[in-house]
Amino acid sequence: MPVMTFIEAIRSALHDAMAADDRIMVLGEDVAVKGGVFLATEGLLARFGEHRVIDMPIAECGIVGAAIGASLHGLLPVAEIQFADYIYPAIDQILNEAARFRYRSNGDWSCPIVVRAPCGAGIHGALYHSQSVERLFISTPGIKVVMPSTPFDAKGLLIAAIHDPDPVIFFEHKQLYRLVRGDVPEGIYREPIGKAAVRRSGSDMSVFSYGLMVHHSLTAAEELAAEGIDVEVIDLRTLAPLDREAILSSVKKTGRALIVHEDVLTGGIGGEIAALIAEHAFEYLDAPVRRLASPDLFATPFADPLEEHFMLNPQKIAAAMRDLARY
Amino acid sequence: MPVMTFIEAIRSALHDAMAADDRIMVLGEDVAVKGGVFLATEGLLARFGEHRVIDMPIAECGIVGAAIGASLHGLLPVAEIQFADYIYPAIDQILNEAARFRYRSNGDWSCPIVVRAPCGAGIHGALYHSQSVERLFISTPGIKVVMPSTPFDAKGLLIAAIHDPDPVIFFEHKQLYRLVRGDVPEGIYREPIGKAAVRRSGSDMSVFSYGLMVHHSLTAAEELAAEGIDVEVIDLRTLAPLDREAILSSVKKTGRALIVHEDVLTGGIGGEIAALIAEHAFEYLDAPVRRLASPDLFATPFADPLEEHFMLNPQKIAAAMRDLARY
Amino acid sequence: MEPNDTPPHIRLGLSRQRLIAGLRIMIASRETDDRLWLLNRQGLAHFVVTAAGHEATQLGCAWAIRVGHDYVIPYYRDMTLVMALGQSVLDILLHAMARRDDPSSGGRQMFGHYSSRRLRIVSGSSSVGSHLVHAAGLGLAFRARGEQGIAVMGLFGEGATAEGAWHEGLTIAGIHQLPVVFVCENNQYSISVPLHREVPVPDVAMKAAGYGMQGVVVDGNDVFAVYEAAHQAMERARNGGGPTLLECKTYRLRPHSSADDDRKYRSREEVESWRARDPIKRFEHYLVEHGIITPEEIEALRREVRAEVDAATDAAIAAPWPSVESIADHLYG
Amino acid sequence: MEPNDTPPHIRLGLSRQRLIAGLRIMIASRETDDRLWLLNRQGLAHFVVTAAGHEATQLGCAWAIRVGHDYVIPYYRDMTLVMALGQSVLDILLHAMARRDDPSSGGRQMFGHYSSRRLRIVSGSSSVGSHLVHAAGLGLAFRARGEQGIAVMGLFGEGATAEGAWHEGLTIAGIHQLPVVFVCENNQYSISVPLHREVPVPDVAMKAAGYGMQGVVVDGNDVFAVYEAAHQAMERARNGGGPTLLECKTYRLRPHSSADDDRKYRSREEVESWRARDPIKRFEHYLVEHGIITPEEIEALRREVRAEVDAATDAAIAAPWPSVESIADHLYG
Ligand SMILES: Cc1ncc(C[n+]2csc(CCOP(=O)(O)OP(=O)(O)O)c2C)c(N)n1
Ligand SMILES: Cc1ncc(C[n+]2csc(CCOP(=O)(O)OP(=O)(O)O)c2C)c(N)n1
Ligand SMILES: [Mg+2]
Ligand SMILES: [Mg+2]
Repeated sequence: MPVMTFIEAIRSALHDAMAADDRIMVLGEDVAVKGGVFLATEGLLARFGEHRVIDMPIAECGIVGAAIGASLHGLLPVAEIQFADYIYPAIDQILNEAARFRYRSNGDWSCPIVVRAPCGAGIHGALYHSQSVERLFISTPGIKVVMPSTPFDAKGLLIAAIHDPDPVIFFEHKQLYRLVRGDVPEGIYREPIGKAAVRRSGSDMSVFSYGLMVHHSLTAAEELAAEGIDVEVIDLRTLAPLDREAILSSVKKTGRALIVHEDVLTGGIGGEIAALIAEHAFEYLDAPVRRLASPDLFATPFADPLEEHFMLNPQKIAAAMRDLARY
Repeated sequence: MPVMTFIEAIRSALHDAMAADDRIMVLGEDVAVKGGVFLATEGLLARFGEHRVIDMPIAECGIVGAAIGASLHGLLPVAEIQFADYIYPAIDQILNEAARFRYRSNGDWSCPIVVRAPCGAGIHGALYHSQSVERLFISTPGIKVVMPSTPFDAKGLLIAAIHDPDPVIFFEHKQLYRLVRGDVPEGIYREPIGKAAVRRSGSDMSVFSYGLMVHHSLTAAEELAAEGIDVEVIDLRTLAPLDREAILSSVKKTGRALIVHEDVLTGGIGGEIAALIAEHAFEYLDAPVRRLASPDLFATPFADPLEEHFMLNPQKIAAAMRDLARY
Repeated sequence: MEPNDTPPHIRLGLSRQRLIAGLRIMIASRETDDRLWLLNRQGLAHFVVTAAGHEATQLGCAWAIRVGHDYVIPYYRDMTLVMALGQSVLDILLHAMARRDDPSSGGRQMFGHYSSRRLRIVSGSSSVGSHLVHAAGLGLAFRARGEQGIAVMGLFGEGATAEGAWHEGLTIAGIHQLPVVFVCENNQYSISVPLHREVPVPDVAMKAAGYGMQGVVVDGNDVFAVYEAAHQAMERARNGGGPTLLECKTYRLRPHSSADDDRKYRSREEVESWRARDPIKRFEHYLVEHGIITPEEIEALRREVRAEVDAATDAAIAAPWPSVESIADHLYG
Repeated sequence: MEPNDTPPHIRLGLSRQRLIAGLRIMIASRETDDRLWLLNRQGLAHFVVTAAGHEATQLGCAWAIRVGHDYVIPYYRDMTLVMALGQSVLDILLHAMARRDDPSSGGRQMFGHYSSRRLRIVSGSSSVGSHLVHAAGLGLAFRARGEQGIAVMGLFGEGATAEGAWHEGLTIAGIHQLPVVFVCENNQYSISVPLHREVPVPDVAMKAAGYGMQGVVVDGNDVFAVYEAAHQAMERARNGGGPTLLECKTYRLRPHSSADDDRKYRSREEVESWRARDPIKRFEHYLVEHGIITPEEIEALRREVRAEVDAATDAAIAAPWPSVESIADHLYG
């Protein structure tokens, strides 16, 4: 099996999926001639032509709205928002339109679009090129939110998202693009949307995370293992709908839960997960449910020391794990 | 003290505040000549003129953005979004602009705007005239979110919001407009933003709610009182920043917490509150933290029986209270 | 162009049958509108948004559509249009009364949110202006599939043209010269806000210049003028000639909706002056004058339509509600 | 208008002192730009977005602004502009290196996000097009306060004109005839996307027709043409004559930013052909030709600027970072 970086896996998913199904089209800012600012869509224009790989004007509402329109005619559009920080102008189209087409037409119409958006900090992106915004998308029924952490999942989940009958928002942490490598099958395969994955099995506490933070949590878990604390690390992979089953069964086993995400603490998805646990696994809990998140800022400031201070890392996560284990 | 309906209190706040401070201006769709579709701004045009009371084109991003611009010159604009369902096109201006002006300029600029938005179901508004959307605004630092439940608070909090140095999103439940009446002082007074209010003191469980649901919770609490269960009802009033102190001290007293809101369950503000409690009052809890919310739909369908099924009411709340008391 | 003295219906090749069917739609629309206001006062329809006054604009547009082939993205005021495309009076009343068999939404959407996949009427939200981006996307889809000869018609009020989403839809359609006809039903008010406070130019069609498309203004109360312009624009779109912005100047004869009181912002004289230009009367007059129908036949038609509206009213009132068990159906596929 | 043979600087009343100060700004901007790319390669400035090629457009616009009186809402490419308004080379480098004393954001924003309340330069986000609504709001504020004689200048690339927010800003300004000059720095690409895929019309100024404002096109590499048009537009705005959309046609001489590789989308011939039209060379040539400065004096000026850039570089590198304790300051007032 070839070894790929995360971004190569995304590109591979798009190439393979588009080759296999000519209903798939890609549209976004700089996606065609340039191949995307992160080169996620490189090579697609040459291979699939300008009618299926479309450089769009700077109009996020238009990009997502056009994807919706194309999907109504049976296409499977993959829209790119250049940075998650610029998804706000498309929120009306995502939450008020795409999410509701099927419901509001009583099943007559549907919107099988994918919206890809690179997100996350740690690459000197400052206030407007490093936001985590997934919290804004997990609370509106009708859409699904996916955020892979490995190249294997990136490809398998992206292909699944493209063929999913519902709109899927697909967040890709920019720092993962070139950071992680892994085995990625050639050709088409799908990972299930809505299913979490156990990345490390453990008995002393459950850590729920996704995206870049899964890797930091695993590093921290190894550190804790050396101290005799056995941490289970769950990669949520899909943020909406959450895999409640996986969350609850893990915490029922370990009795302790730590949620780790880069998105803000207050109002972040950690609250929802903690609430689920507090309500449905109350009697199994040996300690309070803990959340570890970036400081309650909307994104990292630019200055290096501030960015470093802002970012979660294995050390901070290990400290939170230790703290919870000690409770 | 005059008795006013909720909508009269809002109108009174705008009249009195504008008369007292000529930096205040009102802008929105149909707010001037018509006086607002709910008549919240009635009489303002005649009294303060078309330069301070402005009928805007249908452009929510433009309305909030213009309010921001005006605030930069020292004005105190109050923008109206005709229905909360149409706030989405303004989200970029609210979350990505207004919330961040002060922070991104290191304190040099600021944005003291208010965005008023009627919200909530129960008036046959269906999918696009009855949404609760507060969940989308509580997670971005830099803005405040207020949602009063009484005429007294509506006026006092709106005046406070207008003079608050930060952007405030001010949600008004449409069903309250003509449903509740109460004493409302004439002239200027302010209720504190960021402070919850105990509407009914009790010892057996804490109910956290806001807006219309406070009234239903109080009705339910009376029902429970007759059954010998003493329920404390807390009106959150401000949803961001949350009054953590009030939440935690109440639940530490009662050992049981039920959160009631009309907004969706999954990803709603109830999750954040439950998480706070689960983390910081864990040892005081005698039962799981419970959330009661509308079904996970984005809004109520139009058909009467579906709307009725959708809405929370005192009976459903009482049932949830009983259930929690029995745990 | 043929000489001016050829009557427009002849010049435009509209058969007697089509004209009379059209008149029937107009009348049915107005009668249904009347009925809805009545049902509203009776508490049987919670919300009415009127089509009264817009009938000629909408019928003229409908005539230019190849039903089930072209896509139509209407807005809440397009009752006449969807009736002309195939929704029956009963369909409309089931929709207004939110019954299970409402073909547009199964009782989920407020009145005025027409939809039918079969008729290629695209489901919309209530958010004005948000649907034109879908029109552009359909155009891109045809191109991606190599399908020619299909056009999209997207309709909206002039107030909607201030929305950012509207601009983005036209921008994309203009850049890619997509087969979309953007129809503005300019009734000179967005609820209470008059034209000069909602649109920065006297003619909405002037906006076309910024989108690389043709702008056309027609008298929206003249069904022939509307049809001619809409037909040309749709044909141009189908033939690869790109998008058009078609402005139909008209007036709504009633308040914005059952929640509105228009006396606050429109003088009665203004309303009356437009009543005198009622597009249905005008069409009837034309048809009688050109010997296509007699006044008596019109009366008969009206009686027939009224009977249909009565029957549909009874049927809709008796029709079942959607079941509460279905409330979460179709959230996900 | 005066006869064509009057040299523009005389016709426009630009003093020798002002011209030379302007040239110094242009040179300082380009030298700072050069230095930033170097610092970027050295890992000392994480991000550069270039102003190279836009200097004449920005200087011409700056000349038309009454500093500290008019409001300016720039975008990330406006380094020359803010330098002409009063930000020093050191200010720029402190900003680029995210130091505590960065006057624009205290090290919080990425390079290119200029701000100064004192200079009435409004803080912006990176979201293109989102700032023009603020310009309209300022105009409404002046009116509400009864203040006359202040204008707002909002600047943006042509790519930004596709955004809905841009449309809404111009719509509001047009409806209320607000004192705003909208300046488009049309460099023919939005990152890699060429004009015909980002804008549906050949001239951005053609969009003005839809907003009830004047559209003006100028050669953005001709500082006099830009100044004349910007000055007229600002004066018209200050005098209650309403908004203008001013398009300055230019070209960026470097990749979009330090994260971009422009070889993928622009031929070297195209870039070279524009290098030959470098606005700084052109301005120097004009000044020499008109006896305002000698080539030797220009060389001296350049040396002086280089020394200033060297000193500022050292000072910025040595300058303190913001403290981590300050990370949450100014979230709330
Ligand atoms: C995005 C959005 N904002 C506000 C509204 C509230 N609203 C409903 S209809 C309307 C006026 C629309 O005017 P116009 O587009 O001219 O259409 P008309 O009703 O006159 O046919 C408004 C403001 C809405 N439906 N959607
Ligand atoms: C809302 C938004 N979408 C996307 C981007 C990413 N982006 C940054 S610059 C740019 C191109 C802007 O082009 P133009 O407006 O022509 O200005 P130029 O850079 O050419 O001066 C894009 C797409 C952004 N900053 N903001
Ligand atoms: Mg209208
Ligand atoms: Mg450009």
